[in-house]
Amino acid sequence: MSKSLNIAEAIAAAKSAGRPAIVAFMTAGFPRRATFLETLTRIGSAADVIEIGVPFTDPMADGMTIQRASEAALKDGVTLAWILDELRGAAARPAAPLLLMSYLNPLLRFGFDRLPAAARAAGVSGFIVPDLPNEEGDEFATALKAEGLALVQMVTPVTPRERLEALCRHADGFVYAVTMTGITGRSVDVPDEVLSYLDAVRAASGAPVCAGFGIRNRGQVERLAPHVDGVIVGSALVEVLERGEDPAAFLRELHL
Amino acid sequence: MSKSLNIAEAIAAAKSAGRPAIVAFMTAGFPRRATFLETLTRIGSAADVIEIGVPFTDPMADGMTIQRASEAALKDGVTLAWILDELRGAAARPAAPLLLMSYLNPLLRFGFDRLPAAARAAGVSGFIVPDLPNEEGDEFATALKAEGLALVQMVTPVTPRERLEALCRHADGFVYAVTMTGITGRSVDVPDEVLSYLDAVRAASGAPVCAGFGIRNRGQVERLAPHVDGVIVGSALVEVLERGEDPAAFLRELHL
Amino acid sequence: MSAMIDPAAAAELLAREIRGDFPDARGRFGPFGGRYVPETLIPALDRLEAGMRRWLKDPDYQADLARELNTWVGRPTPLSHATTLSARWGADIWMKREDLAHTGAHKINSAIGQALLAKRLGAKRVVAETGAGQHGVASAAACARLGLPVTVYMGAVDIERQAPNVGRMKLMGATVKPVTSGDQTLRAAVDEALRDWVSDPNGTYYLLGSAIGPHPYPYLVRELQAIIGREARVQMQAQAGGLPTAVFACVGGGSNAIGMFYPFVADRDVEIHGIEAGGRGPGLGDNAATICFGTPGVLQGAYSLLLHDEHGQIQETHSVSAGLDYPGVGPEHAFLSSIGRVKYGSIGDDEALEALEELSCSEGILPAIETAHAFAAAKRYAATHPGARILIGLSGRGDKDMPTLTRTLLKGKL
Amino acid sequence: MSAMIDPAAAAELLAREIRGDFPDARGRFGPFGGRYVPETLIPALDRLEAGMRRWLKDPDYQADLARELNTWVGRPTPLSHATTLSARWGADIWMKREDLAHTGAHKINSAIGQALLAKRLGAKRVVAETGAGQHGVASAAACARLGLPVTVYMGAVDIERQAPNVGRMKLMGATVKPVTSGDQTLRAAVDEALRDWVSDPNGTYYLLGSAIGPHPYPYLVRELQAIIGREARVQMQAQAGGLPTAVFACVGGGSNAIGMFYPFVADRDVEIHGIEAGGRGPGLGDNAATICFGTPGVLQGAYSLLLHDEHGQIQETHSVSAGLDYPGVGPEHAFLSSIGRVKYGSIGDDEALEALEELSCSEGILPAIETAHAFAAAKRYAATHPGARILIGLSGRGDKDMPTLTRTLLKGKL
Ligand SMILES: Cc1ncc(COP(=O)(O)O)c(C=O)c1O
Ligand SMILES: Cc1ncc(COP(=O)(O)O)c(C=O)c1O
Repeated sequence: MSKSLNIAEAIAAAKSAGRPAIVAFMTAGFPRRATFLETLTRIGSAADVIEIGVPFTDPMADGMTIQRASEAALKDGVTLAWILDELRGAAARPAAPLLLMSYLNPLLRFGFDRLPAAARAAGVSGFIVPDLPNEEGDEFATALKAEGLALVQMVTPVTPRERLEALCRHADGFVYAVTMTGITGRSVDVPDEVLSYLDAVRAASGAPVCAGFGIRNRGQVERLAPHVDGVIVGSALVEVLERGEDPAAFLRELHL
Repeated sequence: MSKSLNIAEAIAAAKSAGRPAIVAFMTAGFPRRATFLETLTRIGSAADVIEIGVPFTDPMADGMTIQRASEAALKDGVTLAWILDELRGAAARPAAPLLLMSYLNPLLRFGFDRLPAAARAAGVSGFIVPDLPNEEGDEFATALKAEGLALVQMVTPVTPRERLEALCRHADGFVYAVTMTGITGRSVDVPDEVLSYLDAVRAASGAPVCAGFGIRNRGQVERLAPHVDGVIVGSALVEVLERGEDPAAFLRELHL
Repeated sequence: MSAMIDPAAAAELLAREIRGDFPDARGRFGPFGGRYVPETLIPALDRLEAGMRRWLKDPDYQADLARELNTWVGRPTPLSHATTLSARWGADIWMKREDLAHTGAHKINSAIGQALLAKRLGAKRVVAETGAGQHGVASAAACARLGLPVTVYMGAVDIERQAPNVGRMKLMGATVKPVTSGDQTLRAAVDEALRDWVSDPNGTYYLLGSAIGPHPYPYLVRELQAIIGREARVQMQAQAGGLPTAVFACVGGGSNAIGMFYPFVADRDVEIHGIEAGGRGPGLGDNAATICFGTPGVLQGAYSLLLHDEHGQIQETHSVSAGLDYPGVGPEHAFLSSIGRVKYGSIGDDEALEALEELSCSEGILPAIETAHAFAAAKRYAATHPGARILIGLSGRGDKDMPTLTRTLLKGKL
Repeated sequence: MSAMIDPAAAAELLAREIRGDFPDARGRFGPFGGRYVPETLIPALDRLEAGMRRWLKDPDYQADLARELNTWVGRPTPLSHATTLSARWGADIWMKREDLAHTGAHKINSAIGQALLAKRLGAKRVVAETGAGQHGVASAAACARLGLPVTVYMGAVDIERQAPNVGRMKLMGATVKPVTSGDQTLRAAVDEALRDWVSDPNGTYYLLGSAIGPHPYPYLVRELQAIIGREARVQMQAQAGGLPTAVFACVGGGSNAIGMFYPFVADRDVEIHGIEAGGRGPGLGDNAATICFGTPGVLQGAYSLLLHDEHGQIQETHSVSAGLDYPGVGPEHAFLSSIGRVKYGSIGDDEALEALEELSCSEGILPAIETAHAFAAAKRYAATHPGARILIGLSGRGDKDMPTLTRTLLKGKL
């Protein structure tokens, strides 16, 4: 089966349970490299989909929290190859589908020829690449498709209507609907126009729609729930890890 | 009698005694304002002519020694008016003729109209003004002449022959033959060409010729003696005063 | 050095470059370039590209630009004959004097051109990054001139080594934001500027300082900097009696170099040399000589050559010159290198500083340390090409470098 | 202010000034000027004067000078319209951009001209004084360019407040000698340079930096700086549509001002304003506004106006700008003031700094603090002369002033 279908299924399963799916972001190897798989398992116990961030030296779309986590992981020697090795060799992996979230250069350097197979072997269902817009993504998307992996598309509130529709039409896995312009990590109070933007995304998309950037609390999830299929929780979860708190407890709070 | 004649006479008197005249330079009010007249008297006991330096903020022809003395005197409140007052009121003045050595600006500011009479009243025989070349000196020279005072002319080793002859022709009091290019205070070892230059000055001049700049010791005076009518001792004497030594003893060393 | 492509393909690509085919519709120079940015920026880049195509050749914009360049920037900048250096090096040395441009470097050519564009595009504010501070000062000046508020991101390390420029920017009303993340130099400043831009892509104009970044920046910056080479080409013919044997310019991101080179690309007899920062040596992390030692990859919006490790992590670089201290390079340079039209070489810290001193003492011109790299390379070239007619891009003046020069060349002499 | 002479005599003197009668054969502008130096220097000044008359109009010298000015200094400097200031001040403001001249101020015009002369006069070495360091840097650059060794005297106080310029001079191979005597600023530096020159009047050329000193310096410097006003006059007619209502320039020794003013002296409808350093206020010692507050006297070779006490002792002056911090002024300015052709006024430290900031933020040009005095005065003038067409001499850039600006305007902002 195509791994990318896993994702839509996982989101659908949450929906059947009457709640938006929780897509949880963690930086690989943060807070410690040694506890990567353990952290993954704990998050997996309360998330419907997991985004594993591949650390990068120049995370231009990320705010301070994820920059810090990324830097720490790099210092700890976390690399894409190591992440894939760990996942492949893991005694058990969470049931939740895994996505790798990475800037393009580490993927390029790994090699588009080798990467999809290696990712699939590691149990990865797809990729999110913030600096790979649709125009530049063909080669990678094609390579992924050959292994049944998804390349998740992002859309934003400033994406013009026509473009948004075109992007949603080709969506794979889910549509990552960025809730605001800006970088990760800043809280948003979800104004009405964001809700109507999300409605438009959903109308255009065959795939499920998950809203991300700035999601931190149950109130936001409640407000977003009627308009999306899932929510993506990133910086807030990384901060939980940073403080040494229980990520699963935090995520369960967001289950409506 | 013209005071300017005093000067030539004093130099002639030394000559009759078979030695070059000693023209001694002191900064007025140095080392202390309170002992101005006393210092003057002590120097007068061993000098044939005395140059009294009027301190100035910008002594551009002077080296460090006289700059320092000038600065100290200024700080002590020494002014041209004060010098003239002191001299006029002095219970006794040295027999040696007195010259005021001053940059032009303090004289200008005092006023060419008042200065010659005030100087004469203070027993001054003439002026040396290092920044007043012949071309600019007419007005002052005329004013001085009216009171019978000399404006001593300087010549230098770089003064062209024709100019030197013209300057010497109009010399008043004596000709101040600078022995070197440069500022006061540096020692010179009197090379042969300086001697022939001095001979040329003497040949051109009706007035006596005194050599100055860099004269510090008896050896120099001996070497110069056949070529000049007098020697001017400046920085070396100021240094003697600075060290608190006896200026008269130092000057008497220079009597051949 | 990246592998070269085969001669026939290279000749064909050069012919297309000369025809003006690049960047192509996808923003590429051969394989290099493109637009690798978050989706949020795509509409902004589309608008920028459309605005640029609308305005760049517009007579009104052109008139405004020409007026600012001629009466405010001080163009044309002179071409000086380096009389003493010519005698010392045994060649005929000419210098294109961007150091005399307002604010002291070529950066102002692009800054005022982009600021005029930003105004026409209705921008409410401008952001810029800066390494040596020259682009920050140029942006601050251009924005002050046009009444646009500007925020300049500058790495904390660069703030330290180019302190005078920080004060200059502030006096011209710019907000200077120190960047303490990443390598705290130019690369981190670009990242921060991009983050700022992503936060307000509609109201903000990103005034990029070199021929780097996503399409259309490499093209836009080249078009605005090409005045250097166009003027120099005419001046060489008028003053030196003909085109140069060889042209030299230093390459950081590559804006002064592409501005100088582009008008000479079609002159196939003119050798072109781009000079990178050799730093302490060839080891990864010891230099910023991207074309000499880098491999292809994507950084800050473009596919080009990069200094990165085997995991695709960007390498921290080293150069005594803040303006060259960058692990990427403009995609058009990567392209020109790949087709062999431009030769790229590198000069180390010490040799650059020596050249700086030689130029200062010989011609009474204190160049930027960046610029000095090009002079050092030209000196080497002259040694093996006696009598050559050499044109060097004097990209900026060295006043901004006094803190660094005080610690190096002037150590113990002040 | 020195007493004015009667209108008929003034008109006659002005007519003679316009005819070019001044300086006269005795080196005087009316009563001002002359040659008050030790006898040792008289032959050197005679040689300088003869050499100057031999060479200044010589086609060969003129060609050399024109080449250096055009291709090395960057002349003509532009005339910029100050669009924002014009709107803010309600007048039509134009700026003559000497800040764009090589080394950053008008000083280079005279330095390269004199260095070319020194070469022809067979000088073995050059001495120069400097206040703000601009003339020192210009002299270092010109001498490096022509291969002449140069020693620059600079007051210890100025070395402190214009530190970046000291490094620049040294990098260009100049010997910088700190002057710790006297007031340790420009005046003391002139004294020391004169002492040096007296020591070797044959082999040494004294490259004086302002329109001061003994004849023929005020004339020589005016002739070399008058290119500022000649260019500006033509540029005003071409760009502004006519001659200015009023011209402003700052006056230290007065070289940039006389260079700007002289070509406008015959244009009797053009008001001319020289702006001195008002410092902390009108008290003796609190400013350097020589024409505003001085009286006649002799300093450093010329009869002119001076700031001195009732005993003729030169006053220590104060100004936030090192380049204006001088108790004398060029004799031609004293003359132009006495006949009423030029009005002299003063601007205090704080107002000058405010103007510096206003110009920086409004036009993206950071001027020298010296220059800012002229802008502040022009602003005042505009307030009472709405719509006036004002030409301001932008004598230099403010990079050199960063240490002072860091302590003042930028205090707490860096
Ligand atoms: C004087 C000068 N030259 C060169 C550079 C390098 O930039 P680029 O390669 O874009 O010309 C800089 C950058 O700050 C600079 O200031
Ligand atoms: C920029 C600038 N303007 C003006 C002056 C004042 O000199 P002058 O009055 O001779 O023009 C100086 C002196 O250093 C200066 O640097």
